[in-house]
Formats: sequence, C-alpha cells, structure tokens
Amino acid sequence: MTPILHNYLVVGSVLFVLGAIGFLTRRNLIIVVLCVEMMLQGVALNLVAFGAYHRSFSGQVFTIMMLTVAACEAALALALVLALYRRQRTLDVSVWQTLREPEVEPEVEETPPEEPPPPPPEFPRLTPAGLEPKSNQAEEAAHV
Amino acid sequence: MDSQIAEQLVGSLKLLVPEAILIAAACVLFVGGTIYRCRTTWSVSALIALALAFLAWWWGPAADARPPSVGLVAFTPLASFVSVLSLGAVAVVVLSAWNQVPESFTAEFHACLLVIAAGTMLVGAANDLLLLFLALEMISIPTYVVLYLPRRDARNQEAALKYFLLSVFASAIFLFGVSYLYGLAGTTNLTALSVALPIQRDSGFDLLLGLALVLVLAGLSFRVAAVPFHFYAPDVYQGTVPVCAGLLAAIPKVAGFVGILVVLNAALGLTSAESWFPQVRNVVTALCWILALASMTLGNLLALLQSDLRRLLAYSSIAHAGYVLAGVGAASASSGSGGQEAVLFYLFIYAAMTLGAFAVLGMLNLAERPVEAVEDLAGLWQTRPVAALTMAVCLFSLTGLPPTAGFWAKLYIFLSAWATESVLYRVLAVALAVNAAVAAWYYVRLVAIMYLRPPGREVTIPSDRPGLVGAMICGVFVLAAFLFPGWLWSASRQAVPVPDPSVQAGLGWERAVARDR
Amino acid sequence: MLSPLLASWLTSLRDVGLVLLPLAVGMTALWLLLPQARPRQVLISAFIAGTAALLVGGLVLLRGTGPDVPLLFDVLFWVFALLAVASGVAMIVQRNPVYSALWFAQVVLSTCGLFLLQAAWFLAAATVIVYAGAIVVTFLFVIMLAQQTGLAPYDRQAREPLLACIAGFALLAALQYAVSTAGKTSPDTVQVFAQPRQLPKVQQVLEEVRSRVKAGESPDDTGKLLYLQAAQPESFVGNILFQLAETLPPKERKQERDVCEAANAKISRARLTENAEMMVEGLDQLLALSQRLELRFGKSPLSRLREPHVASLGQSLYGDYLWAVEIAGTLLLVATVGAIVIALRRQEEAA
Amino acid sequence: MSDLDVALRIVPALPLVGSILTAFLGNRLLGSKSHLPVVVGLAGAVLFSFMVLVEAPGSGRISTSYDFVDLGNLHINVVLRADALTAMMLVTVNLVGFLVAVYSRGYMAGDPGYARYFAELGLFVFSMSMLVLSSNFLLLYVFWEAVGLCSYLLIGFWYERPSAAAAARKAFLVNRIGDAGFLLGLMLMWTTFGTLDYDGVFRQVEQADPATLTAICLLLFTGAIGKSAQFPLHVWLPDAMEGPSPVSALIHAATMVTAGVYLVARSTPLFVASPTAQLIVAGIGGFTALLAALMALTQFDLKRVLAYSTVSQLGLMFLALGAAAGQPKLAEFAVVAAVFHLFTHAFFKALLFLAAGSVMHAMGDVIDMRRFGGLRRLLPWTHALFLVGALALAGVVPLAGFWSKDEILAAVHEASHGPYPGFFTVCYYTAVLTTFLTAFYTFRAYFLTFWGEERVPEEAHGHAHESGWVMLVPMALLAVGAALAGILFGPTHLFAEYLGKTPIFATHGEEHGLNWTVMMTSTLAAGVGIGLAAWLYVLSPSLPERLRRSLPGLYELSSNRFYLDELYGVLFVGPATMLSNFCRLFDQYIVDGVVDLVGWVPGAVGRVFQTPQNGLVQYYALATTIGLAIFLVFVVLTLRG
Repeated sequence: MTPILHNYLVVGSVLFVLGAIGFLTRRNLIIVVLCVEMMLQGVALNLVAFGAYHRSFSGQVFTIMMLTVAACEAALALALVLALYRRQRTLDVSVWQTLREPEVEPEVEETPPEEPPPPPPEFPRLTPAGLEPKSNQAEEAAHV
Repeated sequence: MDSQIAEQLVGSLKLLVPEAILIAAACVLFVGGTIYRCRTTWSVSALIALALAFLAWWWGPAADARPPSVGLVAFTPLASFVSVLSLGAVAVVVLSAWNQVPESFTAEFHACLLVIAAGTMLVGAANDLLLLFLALEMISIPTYVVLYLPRRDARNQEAALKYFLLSVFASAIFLFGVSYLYGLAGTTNLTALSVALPIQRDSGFDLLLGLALVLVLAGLSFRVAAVPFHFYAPDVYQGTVPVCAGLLAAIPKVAGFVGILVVLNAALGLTSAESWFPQVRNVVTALCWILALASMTLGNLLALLQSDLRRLLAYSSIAHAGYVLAGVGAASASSGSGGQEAVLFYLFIYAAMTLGAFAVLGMLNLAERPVEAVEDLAGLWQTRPVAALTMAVCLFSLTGLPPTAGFWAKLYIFLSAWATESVLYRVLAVALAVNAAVAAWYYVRLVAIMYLRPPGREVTIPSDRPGLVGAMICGVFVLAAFLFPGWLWSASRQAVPVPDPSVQAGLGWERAVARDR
Repeated sequence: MLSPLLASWLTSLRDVGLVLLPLAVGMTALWLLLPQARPRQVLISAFIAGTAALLVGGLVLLRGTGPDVPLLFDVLFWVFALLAVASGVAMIVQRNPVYSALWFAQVVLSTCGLFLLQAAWFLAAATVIVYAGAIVVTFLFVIMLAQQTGLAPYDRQAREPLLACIAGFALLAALQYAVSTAGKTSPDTVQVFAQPRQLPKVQQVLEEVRSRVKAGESPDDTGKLLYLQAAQPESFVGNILFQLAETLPPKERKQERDVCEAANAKISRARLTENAEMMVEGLDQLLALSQRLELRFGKSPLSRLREPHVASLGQSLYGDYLWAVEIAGTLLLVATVGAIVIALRRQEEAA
Repeated sequence: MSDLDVALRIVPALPLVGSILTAFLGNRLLGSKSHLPVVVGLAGAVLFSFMVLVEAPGSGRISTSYDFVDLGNLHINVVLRADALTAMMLVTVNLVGFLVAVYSRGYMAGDPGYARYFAELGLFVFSMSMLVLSSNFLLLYVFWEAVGLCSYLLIGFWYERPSAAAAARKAFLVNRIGDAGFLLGLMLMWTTFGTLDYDGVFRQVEQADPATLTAICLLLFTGAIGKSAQFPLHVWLPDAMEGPSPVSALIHAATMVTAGVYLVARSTPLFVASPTAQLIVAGIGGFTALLAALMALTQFDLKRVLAYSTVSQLGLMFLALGAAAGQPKLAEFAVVAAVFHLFTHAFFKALLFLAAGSVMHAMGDVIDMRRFGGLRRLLPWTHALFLVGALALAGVVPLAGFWSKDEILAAVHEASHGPYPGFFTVCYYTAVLTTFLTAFYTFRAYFLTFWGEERVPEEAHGHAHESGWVMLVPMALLAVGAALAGILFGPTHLFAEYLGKTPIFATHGEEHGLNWTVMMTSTLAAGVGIGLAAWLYVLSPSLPERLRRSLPGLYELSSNRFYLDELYGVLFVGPATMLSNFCRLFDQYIVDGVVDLVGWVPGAVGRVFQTPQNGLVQYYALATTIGLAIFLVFVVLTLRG
C-alpha cells in the first residue's frame, strides 16, 4: 500500500464513522439522511483512491453509480420526510415509535432547557430613502 | 467502440431478455397508471409480464449451453435458480396484493414489484460487485415505495420510515465493505476477484479481507434480518399491510442470502477443496455461528411472547434467517458439507411457506375485519376452511413437520451443519433441533387457535379469490415439494456456484508460483 | 490459556496506543460537542481538544508520501483532508439544521478536492454538480419548508451520544488498525494490493515459461500452466495485462489490446501444434507489452493528469458497465415515480 | 410386480383414498354417509393386510417404490417392507382401525364434524401403516410425525372444549420434546453409519463404537418415550382422553402409542449391542409400569383409568424389550414377548375403550365412575364385553392378556439369571406387583361401573340404553380376539415362530417352554387383585369409606370382626392409596411443572431481550452498530499479524 492510498483510506474511514455517529445521534430526520450521505462520501473516497491505485476506472464507475443511487435515495427520503412532516408537523424521529414491543415503555426524551434566545441582530441603521440624513452633514462637510 | 465489447454486450443481452421484459413492463405500468386506473387490468398485466419473463427464461439458452461469464452478469445455474424463485415469489405477491392496494396506485405498485423481480433475478446473475450492489438497490428502492403505497395511516408511514432509514444505513455499511474488497483485488468482477484475491499472500491482507467481508456480511445481514441487524423486522411487518410484510420476509431474504453466497464464494472459494484464506474463513465461520445461534434463539424466544400476528411472523422470519445462516456457516466451515445447497433449498421452501402464510393473512385482513392479533384467527377453520388449511400447511412447514417441505429444508440444514465435523457446528445443529422444538410452541398455538377455538365474531367476509389462489399455490407447493423434493434438491445442488474449471486451472498455476516464491 | 491471550492483546494495544489516543481524545471531544445542554466552557475546551486531536491524529495516522510526490500534492491533501473531517464534525455537532446542510456541502467540496488529487476529474465535477449543486440545495429547501421557526428542541438534544461515540470509536479503531497494519508489516516485500505493481511478477512468470519451453518442455503443458487465453479476463495474466491496457487512452488501448490478442492467439496455436518457436514468439510479445505497460505506469502522478481522462471513463462506463448504467436509469425512474406518489397528497387526504 | 408388491401398496393407499374422498366430498355430498369411503377402504386394507400377513415372511422381499430423497450420500427410497413384524403390525393397525371405524359410525353419528372425523381417521391409519411399512428410519420419522399430527387433530376434535384444545396442544408439544431427541438420534446414526436404511444400519452395528451406539439407542428411545408415553413424558396420554372414545381406543391404546415399542423392537440389533441402553429401557419401562398402575388406582374417570393402564402396559412392554441386556440370545424371546403383548393389548384395550365409550354414550357423556353404577342390567352387552376385556387385561387364564403378560414375566425372569441378576429381580417383582395392581384397578373400575346399586346421572335424560349393533358388533369381534388371541398363539408358539422369521433376529434363540412358576405367580397376583377389588367394592362397598375413617384409631381394629380385612387394608390398600395419591401429586406438580417450566423459561428469557425493541429507529441502528463494532474488533484481534 502506498502512503497516498493509506492516507485516503484513513480520511475515508473517518468520514464514514462520523456519518455513522451522526446517524445514531441526531434526531432531525433530514440530518439523519444527510449523515448517510456523508457515510457514502467516505466510501466514495475509498473507491476513488483504490481506483487510482489500481489505475482502473472501476472505482470511479462504482462511485458514479453510487452517486446515482444516493440521488435516488435522497429523492425518496425527501418525499418521505415531507409526507411524514405533513402528518406529525415535526421532523423529530422520536415521534415515530408507536410500533414497538407492547411491553416496552416508550422512550421519552427530556427536553433540554430552553437556550436563551440570541440577542436581536444589530443591523446598521440605514437612512430611509428620500430623507436626507441630517447629523452627518457637518461631518461630511468637515471631511470634504 | 471495440467490437469485442459490442459482441459481448449483444451476447449478454440475449440472456437478459427476462429482466428486460420485466423492466419494460414496469415502464408501461408506470406510464399507463397515470392514464387509466383499474385494479384488474394492471394486476393481470403484471402477471402477464411475469409469465412472459418466465417464458423468455424457459426458451432462452439452456443453463449448460450458456456462455461462460465474463462481464457484469454470469449466466450460471444459480442465476436460473434465483430467476425461477423470484418470478414465482413475485407472482404470488402480485396475486395476494390484488385487492390490498388502493385502486389509484395499483399500476405503480405492480410496476415496483416487477422491478423487484428483475432485481432479484440480477442478484443471482451478478458477476460484479457493482452489479450486485445495483441489483440489491433495485430491490430496496422499489420496496420503499411499495411499503408506503398500500395504506397511508401513521403506522404504515412509520414502518416505511424505519425500513428506509435502516436500509440506507445498511447499504452504506455494505458499500464500505465492498470498497475494501475492490481495493484488495483491484477488480470488481467477481470471477476476476476469485482469481486475484488468492494470489495475495500477506499477513495484513488477511485482516483487511476479514474486515471487508464482515462489513459486507453485516450489510447483507440486514436484508436477511439476522440478529443484531434484525430490529426493524417486527416493527415494519407490524406496521405495514400483510402483503408487504410477506414481500419483505421473502424477497430481501432470498437476495441477501444469495448475495452472501456469491460474495463468499468469490472471496473465499467455499467450494474449492483448498482454503484460500484459512484464517479469514475461520473468522467468517465463527461469525456465522454466532449470528445463526443468536438469530434463531432470539427470534424464537421473542416470537413466543407475541400476540400480534405479524410481529410473531417477523420474529419467526428472524429465526429462519438463523437457520439459513447455520447453513452458510456450514458451507464456510467445510466445503464438503453441502451447506450451500441446503441454503438454496431452504430459501426456495422458505419463500413459499412464508409468502403463503402472509397471503392468508392478507386475504383476511380487510378493513371490516382486521386480522392483527393472534386471537383474530380464532375459528378460521369454520369461517374460511380453505384459508385455514393453507395457513396450517404453511405453519406446519415453518415448524418443520413432515408432511410439508419445511421438514426437508430444516433437515438439510441440520445435516450440513452436522457434516462439518466441527464440534461448534454440531452444537449449532443441536441448538437448531432444540429451537425447532421451541418454535413448534408458537406455530402450533396459531394452528390451535384456528382449529380449536370458536370464531370470535361473525363478519361477512368478502372473498378475495386472487389472494386465496396465491396462498393455495404456496400451500400446494409446500406439500408437493415434500413428496417430490428430488428435483428441487438437484436444482439447488446444481445452482451452487462452482469455480470455473478453467479459472481453477489458472489458479492452480498461480498458486504454484506463489508457493515457489 | 487466558493469560497469554491477554498478554498478546495488551501488546497489540501498546502497538496501537499511539493511534488510539488521539482517536479517543477526538471522540471525547465529539461527544462533548454533540448537541446537549453543556456549559459554554466545556464546549470551548472540547473544541480545542478536538482540533488538537485532529491535528495530532492526522500526524500519527497519515504517512509521508515520499519524494516522488510533489509538495503541492501533500499540502493540498492536508488541506482538503482536514477540511473534510472538520466539516464532517461540524455537520454532526451543529444544532441548526441549515448550517448542518451547509457543512455537509463543505464536506462534499473537500472530498471533491481529494478526488481531484486522485485524478478523478469528471467525478469531482459531477459530485459538485450533483451533490452540492442539487441534493444539498433540495435538502435546504425541505428544511426551510418544514422548519421555519428557530431551533427545535430535538435539534438541541442528541440521542445516546456517549454510546454512539464509543461504538464509533471501536469501529474507527478497528478500521485504522487494519489499514495501518496492512501496509506496515510489509513495506517493501509484497504489495498488499493487486495490479500494476504485479507487472514484474507477470514478467517473471512469462520468462519462466519461456525458459521452460526453451529447455524442451512441451508447449502444451507450459501453455496449460500459463493459461493465457487472454480473451478471458479471469485468467491472471490476461486479467492484469488487459485491465492495465484498458486504462490507456483509447488509441493506445486498441493497439495494445490487439497486440495482446495476437500474442495470445499465437500461443494458443503453438499449444495445439506443439510448436515451441511460435510459443516463444508469443511469449516475447507479451513480455514486450508488459514492459511497455510498466514504463507507462511508472510515471509520476502528475503525468496522469494530462491523459484523456473523460474519454476513458466514458469507454468504461458505456462499454463494460453499460448494463449497470441501464439499471441505474431504471432506479432513477423508480425513484422519481416513487417520490411523486409518496409526496402526492391524495384527494381524500386533502378533503 | 408380484401380488405382494401390489398388496403392500394397496394397504396404505386405500385408507388414504378414503380419507381424501371423505375430506373433499364429506360435507357437501356424503353427509351422514361420510364414513363410507373410509370404512370401505379400511375393509379392503384389512383383507390385503391379511394377504401380506400370509405371504410376507416367506417371500423375504422388499418392494421399492420410488426415489424420495437423494442427498448425495444420503439416499432415501420409499421402500415398503414386508417382513413378519411389519405384517403383524399392519394387521393389528388395520383390523383395529376398521373395527373402530365401524364403531364410530354409531358413536359419532350426528356429530357436526362427522366427515372431518373420518377423514382424519383414514389419514391416521394411512400414516400408521406407512410407519410400520417403511424401511428406513427417516421415513419412519416422517410418518412418526404424521401420526402425531393426526393424534393432535383427533384429540382436539371437540375443539369447543377448552380442555380438549389444551390436551391436544399438550400432547403435541410433549411429543415434540421426544421427537427432537429422535431426530438427533437419526443424525447421529447417519453420521455414524452413513445410511438410515434398516438393513444398512444393522449390518454395520458391529463396527460401531459402543458409546456412540448407546447414544443412538438412547436418543431413539427418547422418541419412543414421547410417543409411547413413558416416564417422564407420559403426562400427555391421560389428558388425551379428551378425544372421542374410539380415537382413544385406536390411537391412544392400540396403535399409535405402540409405535415406540415398534421402534425399539425394530431396532433390536442396535439395542442388543448396547446393554446400557437396554438396561435404561427396562428400567424406565418397569418404573413407568408401576407408577402408572399406582396412579390408576385412585382415578374416578373411567377413561383415565384405562389411559394409565395403557401407560402401565406399555411400560411392561419396554421392560421386556430391555430384558435381553447382556444376553443377546434372549433378545428374540424378549422382543417377541413385547410384541405379543402389544398385539393382544391392542385387542383388549381397544375393546375396553370402546366399551367405556359405549358406557359414556349411554350415560350422556358422563365418565365419572362416582356418578353411575350398577349398569350391568341396563347395558348387558356392554357389561359382558367389558368383562371380557377386563379379564384379559387382568391376565386371567385363558384370555389373551394372560399369555402375553406371562411371556413378559418369563422373559424378565429369564433375564434375572443373566449378567444383571439384581436389577432384573427387582424388575421381575415390580412386574408381578404391577400385575396385581392391574387386576385390582381394572376390576375396581369394572365393579364401580357395573355393580352396586343402579345409578344413572341426569345427563342421560332417563333414556340410557344399550348401544346399537353398529357399536356392539365391532366390540364383539374385538372381544373374540381378546379372548382367543392368547390361547391360539401363546401356548402353541405360533406367534413366536411367525415373528421369529423377521430378519432382525439374526440368531434364533433357544425354544422357551411354558414357565409354570411364573404362570402360577402371575395368576395368583391377578386373582388376589380381582378378589381384593371384589371384596372392597362389591362385597363390602362401604369398607373403603370406613377404612379411611378408622385408620387413625388402630385400637378399634382388635375388636373389629373384620380384623383381617382391616389388616389387608392397612397393609395394601392404605399404602397403595397413599402412594397413588403421592404419584398423582408428583405428576401434577413436578412432572407437569417441569414441562410448564420448559415452556416458561424461554418466555422469561425472551422478555429480557425484548427491552431493546423500544420502537426508536436510532436505538436499532445503535444496537446494530455496537454489534458491528464488536465483530470488527473481534476480527482485528483474531487476524492481526
């Protein structure tokens, strides 16, 4: 294994595992699907690196096919997410747990304490159109 | 374009006619469904497409006269075996879905089923990791749609969501393993892989190959619902309509196991006398042992506790995945054990019996009289004798009792596990026997409820003839295959992927060179 | 029985300790950073620890590429790799889904940079267009459609972050160990992976057969041994020479494959007629071919950038993998129809 | 194809055809004539099986039908086998089956499941015929399961009753435990001998490792224990009495439950080579015989008395089957004794069950002996026929039971002169004690039912009457068999001679004359048993009650003029009752409890594994990932450098 190949494999596997962790921990449906796409990015990196190493195009062809399938899955995922959102009005995965062993209690997540709302953004005060700014006139005059 | 490639393409096109027919028919259904909505029309067209595909397969070149595999697809006896299995299984699904799908989506539903059939056929024919991946996706992507279509209540949506998310996750794991396999061999072609891999003689290589195979196995284990990749099965089966549950229990399981066999054959040469990577093979054997034991035990134990029919059958399907995995492990433990043919045989029988059971549930599960809890089957014998009889046959077959083919299927797995001559696998064989005895407990409970309980409530049940026909086909098949198991057995034995002798000759020489060095 | 096993495990633990440590630190940082109610100080220190772990881990895990790779390549690799991983982390710890999606776009872009370094031009472009251009934007649309108001509680609370991080750590550690040992145990002897590095071996084999024929061994026997029906890619020698020839630009490719075919035909005929001279001739042609290929593939990575890349990829895609393309088309069709019927609001539902 | 070949195929085919016809035409076309196809088919089968009986032993041939399974090294043909043992079993099965079917025509008349009943009956006879006809263990196993299935269906025939449904399930599940052992035995056999063919296996017995052989034998015996209701798997048979009485007669007395005996008899060459296995067979048989006899003592359900008696008699058969331990020469004698008892038992026990069914019929389905009595005038024919059966079961000269039981006692007595004298002496006295108890409980049931003051339960609605000829004639025919089968074949050695032609008996043992000592002993035991029963239940019917009351005050005994009776009571009846009650409790709480526990443990373990299934998709993925991580780490640790 050349060092180059090795390095790419390292990055590929890190991306894959990061995606997996995201899949396991994030509760937003869309993020969950995106995390799978990140896992696929790790795989794509592996494939391309191996393809370059072997000087064959199989790896790239494989990646293209994988992209296609990922696109299919993304399309279905978004359609599904929209349909589900229409029913529950939330993107939380946790609301979908009515199907389970009847004896097992449903998992209730504690809601984290409300974070303090971010301070209202400070926008530069602009002069309304059509009005002539007053106070700056003197300064401008001074500059000029 | 190179003439050689063109020739090869044209040559393989001739053999891809069945798949082409199915996909073309699917396109027709997709388009037609937007214009004309009629349950019967589209169901019949789907059946006709399946029949045409079968005829094309039948009139295609004979299995032994087919050209040897070179490209993406290999026209091996395995491909033929899986083709027949997939066409038959999907035909039964079409029949039992007849009245289960809202009329407005019939065309789309059946088109997806046709694509699934084509995908399953391609899994058997795949001679390239890329094609294997695409074929598996050809099963799962339409499955997502199929799962969603029949009903739109929250439970069905939840089932579709769970299956989708976990399936995509499993796909990613599978792909990661595949990328390593490709890297190790330098080719995605499975035949080439089986030649390129064995000439590697390096210690670190074993480890990478082991990891790659475990990842691939894990990805495929999701499709077959083996522990610990099984969690989705009970929830999804419970949430969706019975016909989709039957589809999920049969088709992905077949595809997953065929995929496992194909990959393991290419990477480890299960049938070759000499082990290519004895250590890796040992690891795979051990993993299969663990998975098999865990799946069958957990599946059966949890099935004992269920009061929901589809959950119960889901756990039963997990247990069956365990039995089949025991066969896979046996094939991996020793090349002469006959594990692979046992697996293929089991898959054929399993598809029939599980589809039959779900078809009966499907035909009973109408809006006026939902059949969900076990108790809902009470007195079926009096209200629907034929359905009850079919269900009983399928359940007895799932138990593995003699007048049904399930007996042979279990017996072959058992024998192959025993024939490995490894203590571990003999223990597994005993565990299998014990598990089968435990499983009798809940299957017989169902039969007892159907036959030995008075019917709960009187509801006029509209007759669902196509569903009943589908179920009866399965039931009759299960009985017939018990009486005449010979043809199926020899078919599954022929279907075991054997290494091309010419490839093996080249391989022997390669090995000699590798040893000399 | 148990203690030697334990001892050997401990030894291997010591061997990989250097790898495990940054991974562990990184995973701890990741765990701390994942959306949960945490004091700000913890987040900041976790961020610092994570960055440190990323850098140290990169130093430990990544290898020097050696003198034949230009420095620019190394630098770019570092930049893209760190960017990809850091964006990946940022994506999964980000509480705002919109930012998450954007970070994902960043991951895709960095990966495309890495693709470029591996001379996968077309793929890099396609990924940027398809992913960053289409998919991520669609995702953003859906996020904004579904979640117009601020941060949802479920975005502020990760599920089982500790267990997930531990599992991820084990997964990553196993993979890293395998990847790093595979090269380490045999840095110079045998190549772990197949293909162009095996050309010397092919030559060795060819020469051995040639000498055997010259020594008077029957061409048929040696031919059988050699198994050179090059039309079948599964034969070892045929596989290597053909696959290598396939990656050449079309014109050369045709030429070299013709050569290969002719040589193989010659060898087959020689086997049938037991003609030793013809056999040697064929073997010589193959040898020459393999030497040409070796020359070609011995070039530096940069030289590859000048090859007509897209044409070769297209050849491969629409030649060998034509059926795969067809199947992918079917998949797209099914997915499109499926997405439409899934998202479709039924009349009765709307009513 | 010779005549024999044809006959061999026709015998199982006729009931099957009858069954199928009834199943498909029964409800719609035939109605109350649904019995016709099965009865006619069985009649034909009886004729042809007699033909087999005549021709089979001489021909020494087996008839191949078709290739069933070809599993590489395991090749199974459906081979129908015709030797003396098979022919004998075939006649028993079909004859009793035919008579029971005729009887059922009257007994089941008007039942809503009339057609279903006959279809299942026909299926059962077919399966049982195939079981005895098959020529390899695998096929035997297949039909072994099939008869179990039929038994399941027939026990639960009246599924409206929860007790019937529960009994059916219990029977099925308990049998599955035995069958799992049987299947394992088959596998072990297959790996040891490479074949499952009778001849192929028996040919290689000498080469086999003794320990393996013992394991095979014991595993096969596990199957037999389940099917033949031996300790500790006997719990299902008494419950199985929930089925219709003719079914109890046919399946749970005469035929199916003897399949275990048949299996062990058929595997004689295997068992002969393993003295350990034989000792265990004999031990379990003897123990079961005594245990069941004790439990029969206190039953008040007439059919349950008979059921326990069946268990006990089967135990005696197993005792005989194990008697040849260490003495291969004794094997033929012992096995013939067991099979002879099987043969005669089929007649008289079927008769008794049918008679009990007749009583039930008259009493409006009441079977509790405390609620009726003195029926001998009301049901004169049934009374007479029951008496014949009871005498035969009790072993009174010259009825069938006497001769066959005597053979068993003789064989065990003979065994006590062999290498295990202590063990078999105990067995012998156990058997004698069982004989005494058998006579006692049989006549207890007889006297309670037919003697004493006439009482009829109100369920009979005042028109209790004798059964019609359709029921009486089969019973009469069975009674003829029960009366004459012994004297015709026993002392004349016809039976032994005939059965000796079976190829499994490689060496013909020496001729065994009549053992007068044993005969006297057993007659004495039976006589005492009957006498005691008569004394207790007829001559002084109040005695048992008084006995119970007077037991605490021993001083009364001396002044009582029934001093001797009381002593008898204290010495025999009291302990026997206590023991019997103890056994029943043991059965109810320990054995049943263990069976229940076997059912409960998996559920409890399952509950533990249920917890991760909490419906959250990410937990599933998490569990999957953890599993995957464990696998990967395992691979790394195994395969590293």
